[in-house]
Amino acid sequence: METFITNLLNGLQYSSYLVIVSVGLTIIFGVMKILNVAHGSFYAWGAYTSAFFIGKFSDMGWPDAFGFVIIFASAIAVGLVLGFIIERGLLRFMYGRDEVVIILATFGLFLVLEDVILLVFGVDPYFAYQPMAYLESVEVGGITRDVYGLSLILVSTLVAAGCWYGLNRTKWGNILKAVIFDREMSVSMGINVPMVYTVTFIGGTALGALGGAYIAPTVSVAPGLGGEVIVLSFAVVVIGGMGSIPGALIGSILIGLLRAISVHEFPQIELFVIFAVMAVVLVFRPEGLFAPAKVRKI
Amino acid sequence: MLTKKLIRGVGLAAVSAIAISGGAAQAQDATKQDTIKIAVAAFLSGGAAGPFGVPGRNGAELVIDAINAGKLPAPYAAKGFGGATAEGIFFDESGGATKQVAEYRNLVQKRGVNVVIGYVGSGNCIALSPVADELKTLTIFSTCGTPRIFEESPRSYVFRSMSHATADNIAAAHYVADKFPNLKGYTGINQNYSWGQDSWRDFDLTLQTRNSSAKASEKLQFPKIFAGQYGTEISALSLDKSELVHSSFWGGDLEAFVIQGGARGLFKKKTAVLTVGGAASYRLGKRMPDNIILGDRGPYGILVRDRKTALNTWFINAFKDRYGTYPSGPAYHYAQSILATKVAYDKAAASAGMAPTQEQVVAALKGATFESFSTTVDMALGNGHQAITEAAYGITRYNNEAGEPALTDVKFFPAKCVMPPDGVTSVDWIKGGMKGATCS
Amino acid sequence: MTDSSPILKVEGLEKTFGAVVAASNINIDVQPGEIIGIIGANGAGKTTFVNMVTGYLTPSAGSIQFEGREMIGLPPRKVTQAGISRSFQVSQVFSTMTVEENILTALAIASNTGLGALRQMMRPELVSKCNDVLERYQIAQHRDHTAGTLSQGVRKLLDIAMAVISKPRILLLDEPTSGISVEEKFDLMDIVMTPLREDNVTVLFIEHDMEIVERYVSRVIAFYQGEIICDESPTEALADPKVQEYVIGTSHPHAKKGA
Amino acid sequence: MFFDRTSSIVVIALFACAVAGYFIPDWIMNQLMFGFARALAVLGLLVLWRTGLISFGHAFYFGLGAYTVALLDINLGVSDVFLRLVGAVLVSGVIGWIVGFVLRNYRDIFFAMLSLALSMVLYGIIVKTEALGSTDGFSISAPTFFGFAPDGKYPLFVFICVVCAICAVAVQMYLNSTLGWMTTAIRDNEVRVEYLGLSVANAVHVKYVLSAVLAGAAGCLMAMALGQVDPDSMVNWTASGELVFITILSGPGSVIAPFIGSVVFELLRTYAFEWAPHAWQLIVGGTLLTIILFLPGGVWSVIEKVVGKKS
Repeated sequence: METFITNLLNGLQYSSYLVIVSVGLTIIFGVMKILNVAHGSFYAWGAYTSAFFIGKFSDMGWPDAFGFVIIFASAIAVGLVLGFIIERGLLRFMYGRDEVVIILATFGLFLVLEDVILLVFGVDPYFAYQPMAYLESVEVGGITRDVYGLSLILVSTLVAAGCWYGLNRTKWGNILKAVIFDREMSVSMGINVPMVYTVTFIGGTALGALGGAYIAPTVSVAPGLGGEVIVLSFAVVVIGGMGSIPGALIGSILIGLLRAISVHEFPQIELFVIFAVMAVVLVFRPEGLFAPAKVRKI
Repeated sequence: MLTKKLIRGVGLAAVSAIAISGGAAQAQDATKQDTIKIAVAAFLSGGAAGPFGVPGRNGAELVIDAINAGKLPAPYAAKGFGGATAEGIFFDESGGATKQVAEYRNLVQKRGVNVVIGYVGSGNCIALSPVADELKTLTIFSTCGTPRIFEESPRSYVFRSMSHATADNIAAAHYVADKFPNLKGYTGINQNYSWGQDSWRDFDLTLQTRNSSAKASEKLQFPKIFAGQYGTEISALSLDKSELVHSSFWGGDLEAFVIQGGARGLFKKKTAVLTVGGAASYRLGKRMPDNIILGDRGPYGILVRDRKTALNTWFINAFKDRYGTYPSGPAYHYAQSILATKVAYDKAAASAGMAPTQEQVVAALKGATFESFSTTVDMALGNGHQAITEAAYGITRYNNEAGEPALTDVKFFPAKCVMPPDGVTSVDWIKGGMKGATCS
Repeated sequence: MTDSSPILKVEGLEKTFGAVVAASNINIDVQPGEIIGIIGANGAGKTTFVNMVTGYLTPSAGSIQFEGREMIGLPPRKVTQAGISRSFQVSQVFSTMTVEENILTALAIASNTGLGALRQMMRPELVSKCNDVLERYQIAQHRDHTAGTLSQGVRKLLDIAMAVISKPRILLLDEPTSGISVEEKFDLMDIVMTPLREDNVTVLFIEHDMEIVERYVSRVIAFYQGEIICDESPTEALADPKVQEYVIGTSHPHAKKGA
Repeated sequence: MFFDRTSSIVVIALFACAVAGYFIPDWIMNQLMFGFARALAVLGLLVLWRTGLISFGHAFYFGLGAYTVALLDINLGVSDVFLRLVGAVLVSGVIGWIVGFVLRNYRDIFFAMLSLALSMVLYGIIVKTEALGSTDGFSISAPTFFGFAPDGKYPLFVFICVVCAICAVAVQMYLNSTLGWMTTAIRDNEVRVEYLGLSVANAVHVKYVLSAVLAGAAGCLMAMALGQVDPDSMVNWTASGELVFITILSGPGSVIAPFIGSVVFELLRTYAFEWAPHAWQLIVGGTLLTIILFLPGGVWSVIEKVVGKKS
């Protein structure tokens, strides 16, 4: 029972981190048809920005709880600045090119952003433990857990719910869905598609950055942070169905639980199991578990 | 028509490539004999850069400069390396073994480096050993710990100026066995490569010989190096019945593990043995929990902060003056490699009476014994290529008055207690009951 | 009607997409050498029928026998190899290649099987055959034009020329004259039909223009909501009240001329 | 003729390199050796790219080839270059053939992603298995030639040049064949190819196995040239990305392009690493972006232009 609860919580916690990152990735793909390798860099930028400012403000004597404000502010700032620059300055020249070529372009972008991080923040790792220390720990299922890690589950639930609400209950959501469903049709309907792209990319970037910003207090924020995340979130998005938000949710939970169980029971297969599932899903349901609606063109 | 043009183009390119390369080769020959180039490999990017790479690099830089200026205390006050001034080339050792092999070839063949020192990653050291021998270049590993390097095959140009991982883990097991005679179970979290695997094996085997009633857990964690997030592993460790957790984590991985484990109360529940914890204790300060059994890959860093020899005092003060922090383990490791280089060049130059050849330098270092900053280094193993030194462990207790990390119960283990005799592999030696070990 | 055994025998053919019935209870016997016009409003199931016969869609029920052999379940290439070929409503050409390369590609596929595929592509015998095809379809002057830049009419011709290269015994043409000006339509049909008649190829073509239908076919099959509502000679068919109401009444406006 | 101009240029140029290798400094020979070895994998990607397929997991075969060499060496003591090459080609070819049954039906992003997933499965297995060397990988003993163990790398360099020349000519012949020509046709219009009576799946399958074999051979040669295999630089997704990068850098124009592109990449990385150790990824990534934006034909298109202008 203890093991079950622990596995469940660990799995959910890991899933939550994946949810935040992959929802951003999947929205960008759904709307813009860009599978963005540089998403890993957004994650890293979010982590660095928040760790840097949490440290700075803490040194200035601000209370630890202020860290939470910084986390969200960093995510939004990274989204606005990086997202805007990259979409307007680079990606818009790529629209209409082969999907796979765009993946490559974002791979190039990933390499560039990795080093820009080094140039901006230096090689020394950052620690931003204050928000985690502020929330302390709690005993669940026989073991101590940090409340901060558990709060991640809450944040990701909010993110998922917010995305669902935004997509299904607002005017913006309808516009977005129209663009996802059929880009040409939505242009003829008078939707300002370039605008939708820019806003989507900023939003997706901010979500990627939020993942990093929220994880930052629990890790040593060091160069190379983004490389691992990117393939994991690719796996999530592919399993769930590229462009599908519920898919990203289910994909994250699946991978999170699988990983938690394998770490506990068969530590040897931990890394392999995630990609094996990804491959199996691609073989039997290439469009993913939750493929978004597609227009058939004969 | 296009064909002819193309053939001509390719031919032109080939000719010009040869011309350029010829020029480069000449430039290489022009390297003067009164300077030597020492390439220093250290992590300059990635999670290991802050805690390992940068202090290591600084330690090497400090000592190279001091030797060039003749500022080191006796017996190393003579200027230069056998009289030659050294130029340090500092480069990044991250990116995987394959990239490092390519980089090493470039350094030696293109940039004409005489000595390569450094390397923290065991994978890099394993990969580079045959290359160093192939290119006949003196290579002194500073920090990497896997015993395999000299145990798998004899090396000609490769040295290591500190004990390998066996010493750390035998000493850790002795320390644990002495402190916790009633230990019932122990588990471990180590990285999934030779360093982590060897460390666990040596610790486990030694503890079995010392205390056969203690049982190793069946669910050992070997997460991928540089994974960064250990939440799941930490709760797996917490749920394990064992009272003690062994870890050979280092660098950013260790710091992440300590922070995440601390938040999850791991160190209140279990006693941890961190074989490479010295650098982290400086960097984490108060966030390094008390009552952790801590090593620093031998008698270095925080473990020897109170040793008042002339060399050690000079090193600590000079390092603090220049870089503003205490020298941690890696700083000592790298400094020791530079010192080994000096010892070898001085000795070879004295007997050759002129600028020594690679072979003369290598012969001089073989089997040498010298006094390093914090301890005595004896190139006793691997046919004179592998150093043995004493080992040390202590228990963390933060010094609130001074506001700095400190250790209690520091215990030193003689070199011959923790390292096997020449010609015996670590595993065989431990399994055979560590015959001939002199521990007091 | 002749008494010889049918070259194509379609029985009880049915296709549903979820709840939508695209074709139901289709029964047709086609005799060798017949030229049949398929008419019907948009969405009546004409293209679905062609797609099923050529292996693009698998029917939900029924059978398609070509020269006595069951075709259902065969992929398009097997259907082509068996002797049924087709053209497309939206011309399927290699739009980045020149016209000549398009024909060469089709010739190469038709002439190579198995290890023959490893022979060199640009062989003299293929090039000379290619010249014949270009002449026959009167597209030689476009030889070096990229197919993507061709006018609608030339592209149609190229599409059909490629479809015929595999020497099919049945050819299905999906709206060969759509998007082509009235003046050009008859020229195009003449170019296409002459060699087919010479080789006694059975042809089924989908057409909206009733003038074309009247001029070229020997038999008309009309579709309405996935079913055959009429299968008669052209004059009878065009006079049929059901055809008048469900096909011609809803078809392209200019097509009414034929009625 | 089947053996056309491009083939003769390849043979002449690689022969010239093999001869020049004797005179040039070791480090340049090394760069050429690494470049040429990797170029074979890029050649494989070029074959796929001609059909519009880009594999984001070709390090799978590169790694299989490299690890075949390592395992043959460590477990069976095989050091002969020919046996190693045959082993690597067989392993990658057979696995490529099996995997091809699935992948031949995939296109675009799905093809890229499934390739990626497969390569990451292999990566996950290697990294977590001590018997496969985990993160460390293995060092590989020096290659021998029919029992001869020559000193230095020059014989291996000549061997690599010969293998590259054979492969490049073979690929050129393949591209000139009917089946190879279908590469372009399939990319252009699959429906048409299928309705002309050719199995698109079979044609793609052949292509896939060919590219797997080339990547396997590349991994084998690279492993011997470096004397080392490890999962992060040979199997991880970044290694696959690197291969695709070189493919884009080279351009799809000719079978010669991968050789030039790979050597350019090798030099670019070496100098970027030397001049800007903290920013070499930035230089490499920036180059990739520049090429995608301004030079879709890759380095080859520049060469074509320069050579073309002279006439």
